[in-house]
Amino acid sequence: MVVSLSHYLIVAGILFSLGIFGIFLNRKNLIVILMSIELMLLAVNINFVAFSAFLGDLVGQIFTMLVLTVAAAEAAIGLAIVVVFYRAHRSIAVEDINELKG
Amino acid sequence: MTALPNLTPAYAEIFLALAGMALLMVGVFRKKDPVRGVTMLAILAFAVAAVLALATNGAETVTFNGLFVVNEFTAFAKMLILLGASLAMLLALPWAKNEGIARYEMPVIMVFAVLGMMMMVSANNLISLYVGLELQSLALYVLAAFNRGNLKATEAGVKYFVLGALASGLLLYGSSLVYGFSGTTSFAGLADALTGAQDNVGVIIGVVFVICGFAFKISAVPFHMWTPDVYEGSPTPVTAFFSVAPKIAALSLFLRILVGPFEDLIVQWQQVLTVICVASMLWGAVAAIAQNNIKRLMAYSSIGHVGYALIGLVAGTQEGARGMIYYMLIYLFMNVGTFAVILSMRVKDRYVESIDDLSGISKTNPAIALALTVLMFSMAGIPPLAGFFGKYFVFAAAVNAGLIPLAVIGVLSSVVGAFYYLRLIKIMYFDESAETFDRPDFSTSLVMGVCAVAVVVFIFLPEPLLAGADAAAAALFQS
Amino acid sequence: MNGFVENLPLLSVVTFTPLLGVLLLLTIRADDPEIVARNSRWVTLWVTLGTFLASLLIWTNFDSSTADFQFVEKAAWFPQFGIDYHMGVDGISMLFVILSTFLMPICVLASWDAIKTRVREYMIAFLVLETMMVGMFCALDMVLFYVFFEGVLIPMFLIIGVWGGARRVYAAFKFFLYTLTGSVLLLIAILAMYFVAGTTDIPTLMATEFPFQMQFWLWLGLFASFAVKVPMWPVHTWLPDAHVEAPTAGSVILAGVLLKMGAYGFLRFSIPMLPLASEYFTPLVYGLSIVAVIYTSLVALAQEDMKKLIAYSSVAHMGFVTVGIFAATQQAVQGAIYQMLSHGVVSGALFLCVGVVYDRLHTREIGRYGGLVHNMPKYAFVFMLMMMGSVGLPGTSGFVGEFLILTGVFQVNTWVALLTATGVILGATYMLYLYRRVIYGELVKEDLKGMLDLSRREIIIFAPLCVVVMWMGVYPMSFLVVMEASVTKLVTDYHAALDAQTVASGLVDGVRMALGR
Amino acid sequence: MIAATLAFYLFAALAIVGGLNVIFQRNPVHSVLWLIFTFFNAAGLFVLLGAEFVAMILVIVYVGAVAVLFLFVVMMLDINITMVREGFFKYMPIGLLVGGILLAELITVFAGWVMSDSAEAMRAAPAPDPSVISNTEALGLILYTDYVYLFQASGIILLVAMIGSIVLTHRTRTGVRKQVISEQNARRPEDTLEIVKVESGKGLQ
Repeated sequence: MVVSLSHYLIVAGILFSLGIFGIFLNRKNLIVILMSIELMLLAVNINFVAFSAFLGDLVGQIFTMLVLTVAAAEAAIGLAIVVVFYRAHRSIAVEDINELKG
Repeated sequence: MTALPNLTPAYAEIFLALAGMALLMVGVFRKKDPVRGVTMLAILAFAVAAVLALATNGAETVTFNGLFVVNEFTAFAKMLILLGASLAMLLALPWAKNEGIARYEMPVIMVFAVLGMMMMVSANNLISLYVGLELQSLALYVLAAFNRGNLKATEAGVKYFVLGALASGLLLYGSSLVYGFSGTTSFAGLADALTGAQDNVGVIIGVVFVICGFAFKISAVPFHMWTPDVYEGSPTPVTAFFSVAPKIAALSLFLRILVGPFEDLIVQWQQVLTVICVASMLWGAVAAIAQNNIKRLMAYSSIGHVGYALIGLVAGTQEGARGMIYYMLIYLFMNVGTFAVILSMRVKDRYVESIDDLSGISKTNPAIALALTVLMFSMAGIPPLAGFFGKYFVFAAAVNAGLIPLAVIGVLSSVVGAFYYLRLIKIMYFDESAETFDRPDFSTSLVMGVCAVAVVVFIFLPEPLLAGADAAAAALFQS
Repeated sequence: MNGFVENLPLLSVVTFTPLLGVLLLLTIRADDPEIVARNSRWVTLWVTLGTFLASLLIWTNFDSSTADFQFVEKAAWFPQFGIDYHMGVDGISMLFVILSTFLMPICVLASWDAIKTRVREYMIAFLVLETMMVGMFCALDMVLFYVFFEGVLIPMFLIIGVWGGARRVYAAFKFFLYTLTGSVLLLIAILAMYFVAGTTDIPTLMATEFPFQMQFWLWLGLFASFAVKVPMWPVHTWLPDAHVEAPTAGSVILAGVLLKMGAYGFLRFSIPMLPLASEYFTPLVYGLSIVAVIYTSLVALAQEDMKKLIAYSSVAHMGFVTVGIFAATQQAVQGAIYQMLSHGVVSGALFLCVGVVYDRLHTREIGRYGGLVHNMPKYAFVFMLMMMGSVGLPGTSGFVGEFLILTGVFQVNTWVALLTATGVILGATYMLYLYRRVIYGELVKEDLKGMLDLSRREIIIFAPLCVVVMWMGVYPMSFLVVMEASVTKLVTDYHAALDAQTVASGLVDGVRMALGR
Repeated sequence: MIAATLAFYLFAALAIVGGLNVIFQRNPVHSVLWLIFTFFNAAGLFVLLGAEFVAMILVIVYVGAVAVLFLFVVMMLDINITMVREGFFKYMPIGLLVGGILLAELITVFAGWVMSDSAEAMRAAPAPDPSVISNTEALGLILYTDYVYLFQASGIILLVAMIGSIVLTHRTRTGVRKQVISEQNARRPEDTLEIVKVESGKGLQ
């Protein structure tokens, strides 16, 4: 029962799938979609750190730090866009997006 | 004490970063009409950056601990990006004034977006790739939602953001797998590590994720869902910007990583890309037929054009790369020109976007009609206009690489595509006129004229335009 | 003088003079649209006349004793892709250049009063069209050829769509998309040839021997494009629509020159470059052509629209041409070329004849006319001459072509010759039927009585056409001698290639037998 | 060793539970709280992997800033909670399909992965030996030297994020009274005061 790289990768895989799942599921709530994206990025970070530890190479952790930074910036922009959207629509449901038809 | 890295190759980027910050300050502290000043200065900054990027042109140079590379290919791609961005910015100026949302932040953010694209193009490591990509993406998210009071624009912003972030997530996840299973993120290292790695499932899955992420960014089918909405919803000059600069950046980078670090996995990625390429060409052609909004139409058109450009990439040869570079160059002019036409579609101080608004303008606005006709025939790939040669070069590469079925599908979908381009011409020339457009602004007309003329005279002097592209493709395959 | 002409890049001059005319037209500045229109007409007329005169220089300086390409110009264009700007004419293509430039001033004159709106744009479209046509016949590089070949679509689409009749939009789209679909397959074939030969230079490709398997596919690619353009049955359906809706001058060019582009393609590419596949597919071409000749002739008999009738007759006549080309004997090929030239003049003139009455009565319905001989004798004469040319009566241009084709084909395949010959009879039937109904009979209808005979402008239009039709009918040698050497080379090379193939396969068979398999 | 293994399973399980709750919670506020929970557990996993610094950053940056930002926006937007769950089950099949297929693929990959030769070589010789130098120090040594380009670039990204957020959300409200000190200081008696001599019996005109 030694914890190997695979274990970490599978945890990350599950979280990543949850993130994608969440994006498809929560069509009515933008905020949760943003959180799902955060989950995906977290999964990526777990991957990087696990590989980094496994390979004995710090590049993975550097990458993780950058992903964290960028994710923070992304969250800020994303929330700003949600706020703007909310002000214009008085709602944050993606399905309200029917001005534009896909 | 570590020595400073060699900054010379990155002068263009450094300059642009500083210029962006300086422009921000100019915008903040200049009281009188900062928008015009900042826009003009930004275009000037692009010009200076172009000169700096060209000055570093020459042999391949790597700096910043192998994170950053310049060669003739990156220089050429940067030229295209800067050119596209400058033209889009010229279009944005009158638009912002007419729409009453003239804000100096827009050119500033565009400068940073272009900086991100240039960093992408010059990335020599998965990390620098990601950082450049995110810099441009974040800036583009803001631009999409820039007209924040507008329902459509905010929706466009939301869609673009959510799907863009999803794409970044996929790309990043793929990068993590590639890193983990090959042990490096540097392109050079990857090229070594992946030699004979055809059975490394982890890396292959990673590459597939990376391809999906890129496919999102270049709006290739089946990752195109955001494109029509974002094109329609975003402010028109921003759409013009979206349709050229980020696409050129992403395609260039796509080309670089696939024929660079992932070269040895060509069998694997070629299959995935063939599917994407065929689907994009066909869907771009078929779905555009039913559109009535010209910006949506252009969205589908751009999906189709990405499909054609990808043919060059699927071929995976130097000839293919050259074809793709040509295609991007020609596409730049066709597309920006068309958006200039869209931006001159103003009736009584209001922008209109319906195709029917074009009816009969060959009588009322013959110059606009002529420009759009030339551009549309070119997009349809009818010789002797430039668009034909773009298609010819990628198809030639495909045939030479033995991908004849792909070329056949390509030409047939271009016939379907011709149908909707012709429809626009039909509406302009064969239908009765509805309304007269307002006189277009000077900069809009300028961009329109330059692009239309470029598309026509391409046939007479292809050499100067293509010499750079040749060197660029050669640089890509040097190593 | 001679030295000057020799140094002049004559083909480029002829090709691009019309484009200079376009620039001239663009500089016309006047507030009154009437003045713009008048100036445009005159400028275009002079430019086209000048081009025609320049093209006559090609003829006078042409050396008909050689089969080589003459007036050759070559310059690098896309050197990276082995594409050159390579121009030149031989005995096959030279006369088509003359035909194009000859018809052009006539078209301008024919549109003089008929076109009232957007005259300048109309003239620009025609000048661009002329550049494309002439360039196409001069091109000695596949890509250059393709550029001109496809480029024709743009002005023609606009001519039909903007200045056409009631169903012009449908006709324009059908014309464009049909031809484009065929052409893109030609493009693929060009690319495949480039792949093998590393160049798109036509003379080089003619010398290249492609393996049969490849010829097979290449031939089909070329065929897709040229068959639509000719047009051959069953892809001819765009033609009647395009003809009916196009303005008169558009129909003239369409019938006179554009249809020849497909047949020219067969002569220039299919036969010399892909001889084995050409031979393999000859029965197919025969079959389609015979169907075209007989079927469309019958369809023509049933037409009530004059333009449609002539359009169908064009399909039938082009059927003769394709049979002649693929019979590949000296007479048949010469006859095919001759028939094309003759058809170019005659069918153009016939469309002009329709245009004359259409301008007066604004209908093309045959039943609306009758007895025109009484008040329009000059018109009746011209119409009769052209009708006879179309039918192929001795003494007119049509006779020489049809006769040569039938003689040539007879040597190769009797049945094909016989079936094709029925087309001559059917052709005589529908043309005479048309002529009788329009020209003869009692002049009963009131509105016909007021119709005036040919005006001076119309006489100027028809005079050269009549002269040419008679000249070609009475003294064909002046044209045949020009193409003689080139056709001989074409036919000999073709048969040599086929023989070589037979010998090779015979050797293989012999070896097989020797090995006891 | 046993303790580490147990800790891994604990953190992993809780992270997944947190992740599930993020997407299934009805109330967005709860989702945010579960997200914070997930991040804490992920930080735990990082510590187990020997990446203390990244773990710390995750807690400080994420929980301290990003998650709180989420919470702030959720509260500010005043969302109708009953409505946001509608249609949740409509998308269940496609969501399950996409997520499920993805997960299955990933797990198959991770069950049978191989490393490239160079990666195996790296494993044999870890670049900075963790017994010699601490994780934080090692990161610091390369972040500002080898990777200074990325450091600067991420600075620009943050700048863009800042400009972007402000551009999008900042509104200058009209009718808001603000104190402008310079104007107050600039007031002179002669600008605002007028001495009027009022003659008696006439009043002010």
